Parts: sequence; structure tokens; C-alpha cells
Amino acid sequence: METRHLIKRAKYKTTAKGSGIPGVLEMTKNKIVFKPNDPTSVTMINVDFRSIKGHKNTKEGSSNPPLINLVLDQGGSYIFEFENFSDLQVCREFVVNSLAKSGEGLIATSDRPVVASHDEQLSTAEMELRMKLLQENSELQKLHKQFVLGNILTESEFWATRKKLLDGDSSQKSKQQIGFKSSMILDTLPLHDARTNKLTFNLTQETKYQIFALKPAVQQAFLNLVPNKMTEKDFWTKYCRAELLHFKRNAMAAAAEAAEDEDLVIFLKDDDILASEARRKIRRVDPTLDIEADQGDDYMHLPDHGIFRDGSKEITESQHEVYRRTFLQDLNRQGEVVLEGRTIDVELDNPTKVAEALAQSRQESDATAKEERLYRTSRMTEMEDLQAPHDHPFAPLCIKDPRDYFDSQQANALKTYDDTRAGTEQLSCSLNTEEAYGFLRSSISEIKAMGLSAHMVRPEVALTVINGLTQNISSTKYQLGKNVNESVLDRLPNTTKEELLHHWISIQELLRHFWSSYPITTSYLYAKTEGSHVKNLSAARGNKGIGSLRAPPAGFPPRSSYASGSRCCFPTLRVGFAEENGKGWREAKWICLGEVYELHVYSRY
Amino acid sequence: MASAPSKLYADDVSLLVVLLDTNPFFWSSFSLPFSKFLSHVLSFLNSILLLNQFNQVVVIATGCNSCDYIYDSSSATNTDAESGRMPALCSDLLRKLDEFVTRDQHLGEKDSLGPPTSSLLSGSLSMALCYIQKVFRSGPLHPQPRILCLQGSTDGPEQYVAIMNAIFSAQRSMVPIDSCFMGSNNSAFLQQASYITGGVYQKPQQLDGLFQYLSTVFATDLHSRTFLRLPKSVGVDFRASCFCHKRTIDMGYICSVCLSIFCKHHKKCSTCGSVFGQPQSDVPSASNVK
Amino acid sequence: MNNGVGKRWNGGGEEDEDEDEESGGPDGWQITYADERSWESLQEDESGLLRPIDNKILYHAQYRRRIRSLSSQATTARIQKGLIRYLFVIIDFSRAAGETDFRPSRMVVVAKLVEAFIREFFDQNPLSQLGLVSVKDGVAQCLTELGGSPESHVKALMGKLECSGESSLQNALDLVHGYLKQIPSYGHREVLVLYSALSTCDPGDIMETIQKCKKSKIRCSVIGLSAELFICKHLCQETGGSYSVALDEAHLKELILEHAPPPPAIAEFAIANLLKMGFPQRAAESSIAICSCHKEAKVGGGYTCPRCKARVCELPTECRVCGLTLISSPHLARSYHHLFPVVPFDEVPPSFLNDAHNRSPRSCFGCQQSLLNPGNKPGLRVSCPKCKQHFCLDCDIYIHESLHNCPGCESFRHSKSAIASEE
Amino acid sequence: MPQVKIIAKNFMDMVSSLPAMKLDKLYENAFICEAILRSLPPLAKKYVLQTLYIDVPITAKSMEEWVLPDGSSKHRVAIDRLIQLRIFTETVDRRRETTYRIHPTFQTNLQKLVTLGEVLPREPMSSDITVRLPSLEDLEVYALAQWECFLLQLINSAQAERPLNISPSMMKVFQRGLLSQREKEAPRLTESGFQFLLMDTNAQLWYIIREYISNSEERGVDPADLISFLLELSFHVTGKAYNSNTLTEIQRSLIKDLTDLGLVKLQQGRKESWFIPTKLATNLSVSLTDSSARKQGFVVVETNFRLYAYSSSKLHSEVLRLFSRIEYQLPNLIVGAITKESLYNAFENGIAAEQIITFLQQNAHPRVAERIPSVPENVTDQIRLWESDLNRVEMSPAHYYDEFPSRDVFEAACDYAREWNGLLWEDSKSMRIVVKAEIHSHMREHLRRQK
Repeated sequence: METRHLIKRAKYKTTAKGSGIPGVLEMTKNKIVFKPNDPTSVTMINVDFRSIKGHKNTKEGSSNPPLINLVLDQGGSYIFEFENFSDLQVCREFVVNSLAKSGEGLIATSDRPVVASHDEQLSTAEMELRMKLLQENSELQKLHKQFVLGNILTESEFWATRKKLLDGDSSQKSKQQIGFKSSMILDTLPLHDARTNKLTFNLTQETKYQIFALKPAVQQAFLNLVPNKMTEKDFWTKYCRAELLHFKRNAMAAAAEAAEDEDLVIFLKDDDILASEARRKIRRVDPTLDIEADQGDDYMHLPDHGIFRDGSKEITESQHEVYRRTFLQDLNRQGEVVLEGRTIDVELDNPTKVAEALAQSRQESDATAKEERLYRTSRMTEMEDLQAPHDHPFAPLCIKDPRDYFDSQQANALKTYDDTRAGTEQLSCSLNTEEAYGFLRSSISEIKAMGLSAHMVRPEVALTVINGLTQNISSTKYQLGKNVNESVLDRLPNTTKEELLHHWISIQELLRHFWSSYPITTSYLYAKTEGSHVKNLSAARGNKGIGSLRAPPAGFPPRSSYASGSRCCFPTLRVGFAEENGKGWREAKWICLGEVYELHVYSRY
Repeated sequence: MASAPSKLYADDVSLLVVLLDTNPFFWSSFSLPFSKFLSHVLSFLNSILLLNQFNQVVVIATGCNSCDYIYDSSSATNTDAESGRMPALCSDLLRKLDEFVTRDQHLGEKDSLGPPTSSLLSGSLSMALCYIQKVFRSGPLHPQPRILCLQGSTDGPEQYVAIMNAIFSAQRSMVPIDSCFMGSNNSAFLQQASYITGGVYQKPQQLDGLFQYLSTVFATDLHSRTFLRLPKSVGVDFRASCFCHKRTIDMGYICSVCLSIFCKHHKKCSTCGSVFGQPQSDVPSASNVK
Repeated sequence: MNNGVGKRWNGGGEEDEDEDEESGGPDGWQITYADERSWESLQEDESGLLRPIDNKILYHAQYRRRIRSLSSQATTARIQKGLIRYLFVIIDFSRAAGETDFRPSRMVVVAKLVEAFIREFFDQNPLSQLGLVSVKDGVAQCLTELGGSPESHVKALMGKLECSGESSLQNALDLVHGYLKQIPSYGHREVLVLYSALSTCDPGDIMETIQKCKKSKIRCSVIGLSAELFICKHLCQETGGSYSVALDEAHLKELILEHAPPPPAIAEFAIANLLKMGFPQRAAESSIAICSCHKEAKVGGGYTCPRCKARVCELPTECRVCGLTLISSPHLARSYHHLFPVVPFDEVPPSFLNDAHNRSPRSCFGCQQSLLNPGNKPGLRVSCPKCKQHFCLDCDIYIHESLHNCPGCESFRHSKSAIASEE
Repeated sequence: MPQVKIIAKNFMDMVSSLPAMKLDKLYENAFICEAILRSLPPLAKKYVLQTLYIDVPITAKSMEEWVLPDGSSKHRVAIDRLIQLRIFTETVDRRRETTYRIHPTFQTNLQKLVTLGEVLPREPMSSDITVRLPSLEDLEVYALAQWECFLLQLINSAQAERPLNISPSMMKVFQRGLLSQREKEAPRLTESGFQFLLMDTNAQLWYIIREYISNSEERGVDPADLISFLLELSFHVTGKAYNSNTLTEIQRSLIKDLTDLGLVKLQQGRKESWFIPTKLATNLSVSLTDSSARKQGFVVVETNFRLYAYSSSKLHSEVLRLFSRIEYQLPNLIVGAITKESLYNAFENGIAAEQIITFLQQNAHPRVAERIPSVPENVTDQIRLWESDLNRVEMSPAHYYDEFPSRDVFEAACDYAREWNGLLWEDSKSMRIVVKAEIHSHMREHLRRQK
């Protein structure tokens, strides 16, 4: 079905417009050769498929003529105009096909995706993914070639059964965002160059973003100052100086610096935006408990109290309070931001963009979302012991009569065994209970009395028994003499094996489609099942060996019993191995006799 | 869960737990007289003990109203010389058996229902498994346990789940259940049991040669079984049958709550009374088109 | 300014040092002996001989606690169990999983136990499916799709064991949610998280994710390896799962295996439905066919799908061609015991044992184990509330965890009839 | 421990090597039949059992039907053993059809056993006659004490606490092979001697018994009787008293020796005298089966060369002492260390490193037995290294000649020494040679002749 080589007359054009040079376009497995009609002209193209990146082509019914445009990966392209669209179609198929083969990811940039079916538009990503799959898995590729390019299945149908494959792959590379590290970004460590006693902060885009996120004020300032007031560089240097001052937490110095450079103040002073926010929050708290009250009673000033940060305790000076930034504040802020997570997703290379985005997100997030979150947090932080337990009621199970299980199984069990009698037939015991027990006891006492006889088994009996057993043993032995788990296929010559497997796989593919359309709910499906047989047929024509696969009996109603539904396809399932009779089937068998026959031949030695 | 632990023991040292069917209604109506049966079994037990002095035999009586241990070679005191020509095993076992039968009868009298035709196989199986677990616990030096059911009476449907549970537990701890079934028609339970646990199912044709069957097939220790070809238990058909019409089915619907089986779709489960949503499309979501 | 800065450098230096200390663990041979603390499991008996401690009583106590908790859940006579489960196991392979407080490392121990779990899971839930998800570098990755074959899962799991980066509960849950929300409604959607890290580093608000899971009826359970985390606890509470933190390897194993038996179905989640299933017949011994699972032609063996006649090698499975679920009646039977659980036995009070006139049996009904302590005193024992038989502690455990029959009840006709009437 | 099997097998070989009529005679004794049956490989047992009631020959083919392909070797072994012991008699009829027939007496005996179960060889004496019977524990202790004492004496007669009844000549017989005695030198353990020490008790017992039987003719005792009596003894009930009068003359003399081995305990009542079989005796037939693997290991060796042995046996500590430094002993725990010194004197006693290692591996405590290797590699390697250290220098007594009159004399001497290949070293320049001591005399002869 898949032509190795094709020749069409076409015009070679340098541009879509303008008249091209008439000639013969010849495509082989890996080459495209164009010979102009008049030998004198120089334009003679001979390119390898490998050097072709992709192709475009015009859609049928569109105004423009049937063009195909082969894009070379080192720039430039060849444009051919065909005489009619069918030619174009054929060539396109061929190109797609051989591109797929010649290990290149094929980027279909035609005004209609090349391999996409009528009813779905696929992102190029999807397309690439599929191509990738095809290239990775030769088997898949074979099938794809055979069915899709052989117009037996539409692309979408083909992939529908492989959703898992697609999903699986996509989920692999579905990019999940990575959250904030919970390490304190605020301690961006400066590198200290001992020789030239110099400090270097290096801020990645990420850090900048985080700084913005953490410090609305800075971000504000950035928006105000950069670039019209100062360059971005200056801005960050200032920021870093401020940071440095914080490191040394020498409020004095800070104050001094602030005095001489008003810009620094922004960085040194508490973040007023946050402060306001905090105040708002505090206000939201039930007024009966005064949060500000406890701000006074931290024991920072006492000798060994308070939190040590970086090994050094925070010394508080009463004046320049403004320039002090407590560890707690940082911590809380950090926590808050981490919890918020990434509110924006713009690529971080441009700080200004980021800053704006952040600012924006703040605006809207200030609305319901925050409320929502607050509510949930409050709901989470409630004291357990004051709450009702969160247990879920279990669904009760009331089984009316457990005996059903037993009976059903029992009935089945007994029925399916060789014996003819009904299930639990009453023992034909003539005696009543007492007598029965009496009998039992008497026989016990009897044996007690007389003991065991040395010759309880007569030799001839013993012999017959053991012979009988041996008999049955050897019979079973011959029944399944060859061990079961050796693969029959290995006894076949490779080519036959390959072929066999290929047939089998392709047929399985078809059947999968056949079944995937049950139960028939939509007319579409109906059409499909109907069609799928026709397709089966055509497919079967494609590869020999199962050529005789019958189309379903005329007017075969897909709704009718699955059995008959399967009847018409399952022989092919076990290429030539099955033993069902039924018309369509015997023929299949006949065809496959070839294989079967070989089977025997090869299994001899 | 107890899986068979590694044994440092000799290859063929084995623990044989025999489940002895003492259903009077069966024996009283059976061609092979109980006394003969006993004599075969007793000499079989003797021969097991004879093969290796670490071999251990435990006998559990499967009555139709109760089950009980009637012999345990490990705890047996083989020094009571009550009757010279009676081996300790027999006298011991028979005495216990006698007591058991009487007890069984009394229990039967208490019972309001009519005379049951089936023995309590599930009970004796469970006991046997408990015993074997004890042996497993006894440390690395334990004999290789196996169970032998000498069953005659028909299966008691009401025991199905119990017996299945026992079978699976046995399978999990790799204890084969051999079954020698003497009744008229095959026992589904025992066939499944042997099939699942990799034991042997035999239905002796020549009953007066019972001992021969026992010694030829069932005396084989697990170690020897690895390179011997024993009567293969016939491939059991594991198709289910529906609760509604009790007929065997190829395809059916199963209640996701109580796992009861129906041959066609119902609105409501007749077993657990739960109401169903619309029938599941029988093709998995994965391969669903549109 | 310098000195100020200098101070920080020192600080930095110190950090580096103690990091080194952490990384430089004890020598290999020390570890091998440190891990199984054999000396702790020794004790002197009265004659001064060294014996291993028997912590049977201890074990049993734990076990009873477990049973109790289960039965307390099952206040009503019987409750539904999630017999058809779709379980995703999320394994945290973040940096924290490299910790060596479990020997040789959390990661390895978890992997080992998960393997055991997978096998036990399919043994107990033949109709269920399971999938694996790993979390590392703050990203969740799907190791295996939902599937029925233990081997493939184990292979994927053992494939590459390494841990790095942060762990993200949210990413994992999102991923899993994506898979689970598309499985049919009768299936019980479950997630089991084995969490080593002490923090989750999420891109967004995890609370929303939790709500999402709750909405789509996914029951999330977490087993922590390090310490209790609020967020995990919250997750479990919201979604009706269970949260537990492992003390040591043994405990961890216990906790993991607790998730093997089907959980009681939560009323609001449970949706009954009928599933179509096929009961294939064993193919004739002589027939030859290519099985759809390994693409190999087999002589005999295997089963034939009743609908499309495709050949499969073992059950239970899903027909590759027509997607019909194929099982055999024993697989159903395997699950029946979940429907008829054995009632927990109650301990026999010593007072009952001591008074003379009701002489209690001196040996376990199940295994004939003597129930008397060395000093001929009546020892610990339990008795079945239905048949009143006495059992030893070992049998108690065995009966409830593996056998699922009460030998006593099974081996007494009248008690059986009593049960029958009571139903 | 493989040795045990070897020993036990050897014993059965000994039985099977007995002349046909002797064997038949043996088989008349039910206990022998039982013991023999138990000593068979599992498959053979099965075959015997299934032919128990069959009185016609069974074709080999029908038996092979049962065997799976990979079991054929086992099948062969089993059949061979049976034929060896004349339990099965093989006949090939004219149609090339091999058939087996079970030994009739053997068969009838087994049938009896099967129907009647095990019967005691002789009735124990009623307890009113026998006073102060030792408890089983006492008996056990007694037996072990006896045995160890015997062993100690066996190893070095000096340490014997009390004289044994066994004649010195007898002792010599036992010691042959175990001890190598050079003139005017304390006898030293040979390799096999060490091996012997490392076997478990039953194996050792069998070793001794074998020696004992093998030279029984010299004492005019029919080995068959001996064997039958020993086996019979093993079927008595431990701790029961049996009247000595029931014994034949020979047996009575035997029983004295057996007392020394700790197999039985003799007691003298007012008028009656009786013997009480101990565990050792009843275990005799036990150890005949292949179930010898039952013996549990007890040694744990750690990578730091420390060695923990969970055993209360004096013998064990002795054995360990052979190659390790015992540091302290708890009631059932011996703690030692494997040191260079301890190993060196082990090597001096002619114990090979491999033996030590195998011993450690075979007796590894179940806890460590699971892991591979059961003995840490660094330890095993070190042991081997230390051994190789020793055999770097090889000492050999020699004589030194110099001041040869002439070069040709010297040459001749060299040649002469060479052809006796006793020439160790020569220095032709200054005409000096060193010659092995043993050829010194010849050398002297030769030189004298030269003169």
C-alpha cells in the first residue's frame, strides 16, 4: 500500500506567485529529484529528505493552486505546483511519511495540520508528541503507516485508543510550578572578597522577584524610581547597602545613612505597606483581645532573652526604632508569602514586568480571595479539642441472605464438574440418627477388638491400584508432554514470526477500534462499527495472510449479540491458530494454513 | 502473614494433618465399611510415622455437628501398653474417636434442624491451619506441613465462604491440601482446595485398595513432590454463576458493594439492596472514543 | 563594618563545619551492627541464660488496639467496604528521604515496604488497581499508571531510587487528582502518601487542592516518617483518611500494611453500581494462541476472553482488546471475607479463670497450644463471643489477619444455625 | 555438617557390604528394617512403601513414569541404594524388561510394623523393682559427661578424669587416624582429628562405632550382631530400665563399652541389674537419616574478630580454644577473640585455616547464617593471610659440609647429594654445601668411600 517511489509532473517555483518551470518531480524513499522538461535549463533539484525541515501545502477548495512548499532546514524552500489536488495529496502523504521515517520531528505548519483528522485541530505540541512517539516506537509507526496513512483509521481514532500513551507523556512533562523554598530569602548572603575588602551581592531574577514579593514597599519604589529616577543597577546597590546595614543591625549607622540618602530610607524603614496591612488585620481581630498590648512585653531588653539571629542577639535601642527590623517580622512575612505561593506567572527576566504584575495581583487578591483564605485558615486554626470530631459516617451494609453466595457458587461448582447428578443430593441413608451413630460406634469398637490385620490389602488389588495410577499418570504425561510455557513462535523462522506478529498486532488494533465503539450510543458509533468492518476488510487486503477476513454478514447489526459481533473478527485474532468453525472463519483458517503448516514443519526439529 | 519460613530440617520430615470425615449418615450408607476404612487409615498413619521419626501426624475428626482433635503424635504417650497387639497410635486414636462420636451425637440431638448431610469441613480445615501456624511459629526447625482431607460426605453449601477463606489462607502460607474423596460424586470444595493450594485430588476407584492409594499418592512428602509426577488435579472451571437464576455465566454484572453476581442488569441489588446508577459503559474510560 | 561582616563569615564557617559532621556518619561496620540492635532483644532468664525477649504479649496488645479501633469504626453490625479500590501511592523522595534514621535510609526502607505492600494489596483486593507517584525536586512524577499487575509496579519502583530537592504535597495531589477524577464512580478513590519531609513547598495554596480532593471524593491517608505535620493531619481529616507517624521500621511496616485491607466505605462517598465482568474459561490444553499480554504464542494455558476471544495469560486482568474486566470466581471469593469479618475476640478476665467451678479449657481450641503459664496458672487468652471457645493470642492474630474464620464457630453446627437465624 | 552424612552413609555402606546371607539375617530383625528404611533417601522410602503389599515384580518403566525429568538422578540414586541394600532385587527378563522385587522378609517385617506400629524390643522393668531411676535430665547430663570425658581421653589420655573400661588397645584403635604420635612426644591431633572434633556428637559417635565394629572380628564378635544390637538399642525408650538378663553374653560385654561412650547407664539393684538407654543411644538411628542438618549453629563472628558462641558445652569451648582466645564465659555464652597468637598455635597444631573457616561457617548461628557471608570476609581473609605468613619460611634440618679436599670430591659430593635430592645449597667457589639431615649418613658413607 505504501509506495516506495512516485513520479508526478509539477512546476517548480521560487515563489508562490509567478509561473514555475514545468518538469517531473520524483520522490524516492529519501530523495526528491526535480528534472525540468527542457534539458537546457539549469534548475535541477536533488535534495535529501533529511535536509527538509517541514512542509506547507495549500488546502483543497482554497483559491490558490495545489502547492506544496518544502522548507529546508538551512533556510530557503522549494515550491512545487501540481496539476491537481489528488497529486498534491499523494505527494503530501509521501512527504509526511518519509519525513517521519527520516528521523526528523515533523512540524506541520500547513493551514490544515497534516495528519490531524477533519474534526480536531491539534496544537503543534500535540503533533510533535505524537511524532516523537511514532519515532520511538517502530511498531506503532508501522501501525500508523498502515492504518492512518492507509486511510483506514482517522488520526484521531488511531490515537484515541492510545490516550494513555499521550496523557502519560504529557503528564511527564506537564510543567508543575515549584514553590518557594522556605529558607529566608531575606538573608541574601553577600560574597566577601577578602583581598579587595569588597562585598558583592548577586541577585538572580528569582531573588529579585522574591524580594518584590516579600517587600511591597521595595517593589513600589522600584516602580516609581526605575528607570526614570535611577538605573536599575543603582536601585539594587542601594537596596543592598540597606541590607548590609540591616546585617550589622547597627541602627545608629542606619539612621546616619538614612539621613544623608533619602532613597535609602525606603529600604531601611519598616515596610509601610505591610505595616498598614498588619494594622488592618489587627483591626479585623475581635476587639476584646488587644493584640497591640503584647507588642510591649517582649523581653528583648533583658540580658538573655529574645531570639538570637545569626548567632547575634538583637540589641534594641530605644531611639531609631524605625530602623530596626525584628526577626519575627521577617519570619512572619516570609511565611505569609510562602503560603500565598506564586501569585503571578510572567517570566522573570524583566523585573519591571514582574513588579507590575505583582502590584496588580495584589490589587485583585485583596478582594474575595484573601477573605476566602482567611476564612479557611481560621477554620484550620481552630482548637481541636473544642471541635466536634471530623469523622465520616460509614455506609451500612445489610446482606439479606449470605447463603446466596454459597448457593450460587455451589450450584455452579457442582454443575460444571463431570458428574451428572444434581448438587446436594440427600444421602440415601436408611437409618435414623441414633442408628447411624450406633453403626459408627460399633464399627469402631469392632476394630478395637480385632485390631488391624497384617494383610488388609490383597496383593492383586494393590497391584491393580498402582497400575491404574501409573496408567493415568502416563496418560496425563503424554497429554501435555511438551512444556507449556515454551513459545511456539520461536520454532518459526524469523521472517514468518515477524509477519505473523505484525498481522496479529494490526488485527488487534482493528479489533480494539471495533470494540471501543460499543455500546453503540450514537449514530456516529454505529456508522463507525459498520465502517470499521469495511476498514477491516480494506486493511486486510493490505497485508496478506489474513486477506480473507470477511466483512460482516450483510446488514450485520452491531447491536446484536457480542458473540456474533466477535465471530466475524476473532479468527484473525489468533492468526491461523483458532479452531472455531463458522463460515467467514474457515476461510481465514484456510489462508492461514500456510502458517499453521509451517508451524508443524518447524516444530518437527 | 505467615509465609512458610526457611527450614533447616531434613528434606522429607513432614507434618501430616489428616481430616477424618466421621459423618455417620455417609458411612452408614457407604459401600466401604467404616471399620475397614479405619484400618486402612491407621496403617497409613503408622507408615508415615515409620518413614521418619521426626514425622508428625495429627488427626482431626470432621463430624457433622462438631470437629475435634483426636490424635497428635507429638503429644502421644506411646508407653501405655494396654493391649499388646494394638499399637499405641490405634488404641489412643480409637478411644478418642469413640468419645468424639458420642459427643457429636449429643450435640446433634440438641440441634433443632433435621439430620445434616454434610460434615463441618470448614471447621476442621480452620483448626488444621491454626495448628500448622503453631508449627510454623515453633522456629526454623519445623516439619513440612500438609493437610489431607479424607472426605466422604457432600459439600455443605453454607460453608462456602469459610472454606474458601481457609483455602486462601493455606495457599498464602504454602500449605498444600490433598484430598482423597470417597463420596459418590466429586466434591467441588476439595477440588478447588487442591487445585488452588497445589495439592492432589484423588477419587479412589478401588476402595478395598485404599491403603495403596494413600501410600502411593498421599504419602509422598513435599520434597519428593518437586521431582515426582503426581495425579494432576483436573483443571477446575472457575466460572461463576449468577445469583438470580443460578446458571453459569461467561459475562455478568457484579454489584460493587457486595460482589453478588447477576446475569443481566438490575436497578437494585437483590443481595445488599443498594440501588445502582446507570450501567457502566463496559469499555474502560481509557479506550473510550468521544 | 568589617568586623561586623566578619562575624557573619565565622557564622557561615561554623554552619559548614557542623554540616560536615552530619555528612560524616559512623563507619559501615558500625552501622551494620547498630541497625539491628540485637543486644536489646536479649534478656536473662531465671537460670541466668541469655534468651531473646518474647514480646508476644506486647505485639498482641498493639494488635488488639488495632482490631478495637477497626471494630469501633464498625459500630453497626456490618458496614460496606471499598472492595473496588483505585489507590495511588505517593512516595516522597525529597531530600528528607535520604535521612538515615531508618537503616540504610528512609528511601530504601520505604521502597522495600511499599513492595511488600503492593503484593499484599493485590492479594487482598484482587479487583482493585494501584498506581505509584514519586515526589522529588518539588515536582510530582507518575511512576506507574493505575494498573493491576504487581510486578510492573515493583519494577518501576525499584527502577531508580534517588532523592533530591524539596517535596511538594500539592503538586503530588494535583497530579493524582487528575488521574483519579476520571475513574468510574463505583471505584473507591484513595491516596496513600508516605511522607518523609517536614515541609511541603508548594507553588500555590494547598488548601484549595485539599478541597478539590475532598470534592472528588478522594480519600487521602498519610504515613509520616519524621514527625506529625499539621497540613497532613488536616488533609486526612478533610478527606476522611487516616494519618499516622511511624516510630520505627517495624511500626512503619505495620502502618503501611494496615492500608492493604479494604477500608470501610464512607457513606457520602459510596456509590453502588454494577460492573460488567467476564469469567473466562481456561483454554483447552492443546489449543495454540498468541496471548495479548506478552505477544507470545502459548500452547494451552491461559484464558479466553468470553467477549472478543482474545487470549490472556493470567487473571484478574483487563482484556487488551475489548477492555472487559476478566476475573474468576475465586477472586470474588477472596474478597468475601471482607463482607463477613470475624468479630473481634474479647480477652478472658483472670477473675473468670480463677474461680474454680467453671473450669476453663486448658488448651487453645485452634492449635492445641496449652493456655497455662509455666506455673500452671491460667495464662492470657481470648474467647470468641459467639462460640465461647478459648484461643491463644497467636491464633487470635492468625484468625483475624489471615484465616478470617473462627474455628470454633465453624466447627459447631448449632452455633452456625444460631448465626444463620441471627441474620 | 556434611561429615555426618558421610559417616552415616559409610555406616550404611558397611551394612550393605555385608554378605547376602548376613543381610538376610539382619532383616529378620524388625528394628533393623525400620532403621534401614529410615536411613534411605526420601524417594527410596516412597518406593518401598508403595510396594509394601505388592508381591510381584514391578517394571522399572512403570516406576519411571512417575519421575519428572529433573528428578531422574534422584530416582537413580534411590533405586541404586535399594538394590545395594538388597531391599530391591533387580532382574532383567529376556524382553530386556527390568523389574524390581522387594525383599520378602523385609516386606513382611515392614507390614508388621505398619499394622502393629512400633513395638518395643523388650519390656521395660516395672518401676517397683527399679529404684532411684535417674530423671531424663540427669540421664542427659550423665550421657554428655560420659561422652565428653571419653573424648577428652581420646584426645589426650592425660586429661582423663577417671579410668574407662575401654581397654587401652581399644583406645588406640579409636585414636588411630585421629592422633599422630611421634616417638617421645605428646600425641598431636591430626587434621582428621580436628575434623572429628568439629563434628556433631552423633557423627563422632558413629565414627567411633564404625571403628568399633570394623575391628570387632579381632575380638571374635560378629559385626552383624553388633550392628543389630546397636540399632535395636536405639529403639529402646530413653530413661526406661531394661533387665540385663535379657541380653546375650556378647551384648553384655558390649554394653560395658557402650556405658563408657555414654550410650547406656548401668545400674545395680539388689539382685537385678539393668541398663538405661540414654539419648545418645536412641539418637543412633536418628543420625542415620539425612536429617543431620538439624544441628543448629551457635557461633557469631563479628567483623572486629570477636566471636560469640551460644553454647554451654565444655567441648565447644575446648574446640574454640583451639584457635581463638576465650575471653569470658557466661552460662550459655562463650565470648572470645580470634587473634594472631591464637591462630598461630592453631596452625602449629596442624590445623588449616580453611578448616577453621569452614567450622565457623558451618556452625554459624542461625541469626547470622542467613546473611552472606556468614563469617565476615575481612576475618576469613585475615585468617588465610596469617596462615600464609607462616609458610613463608620452611625449616628443614640439614648438615653443613666444607673444607673439601679437592674440587672433584666436592663435585662428586654435590652430584651424590643431588641424586638423593638432598642438596639444599651449594657454594662451588668456596666449596661448601648444605645437605638435608636425613641423607647425612649416606653422605658420610659416600665421603668415606671417596677417601
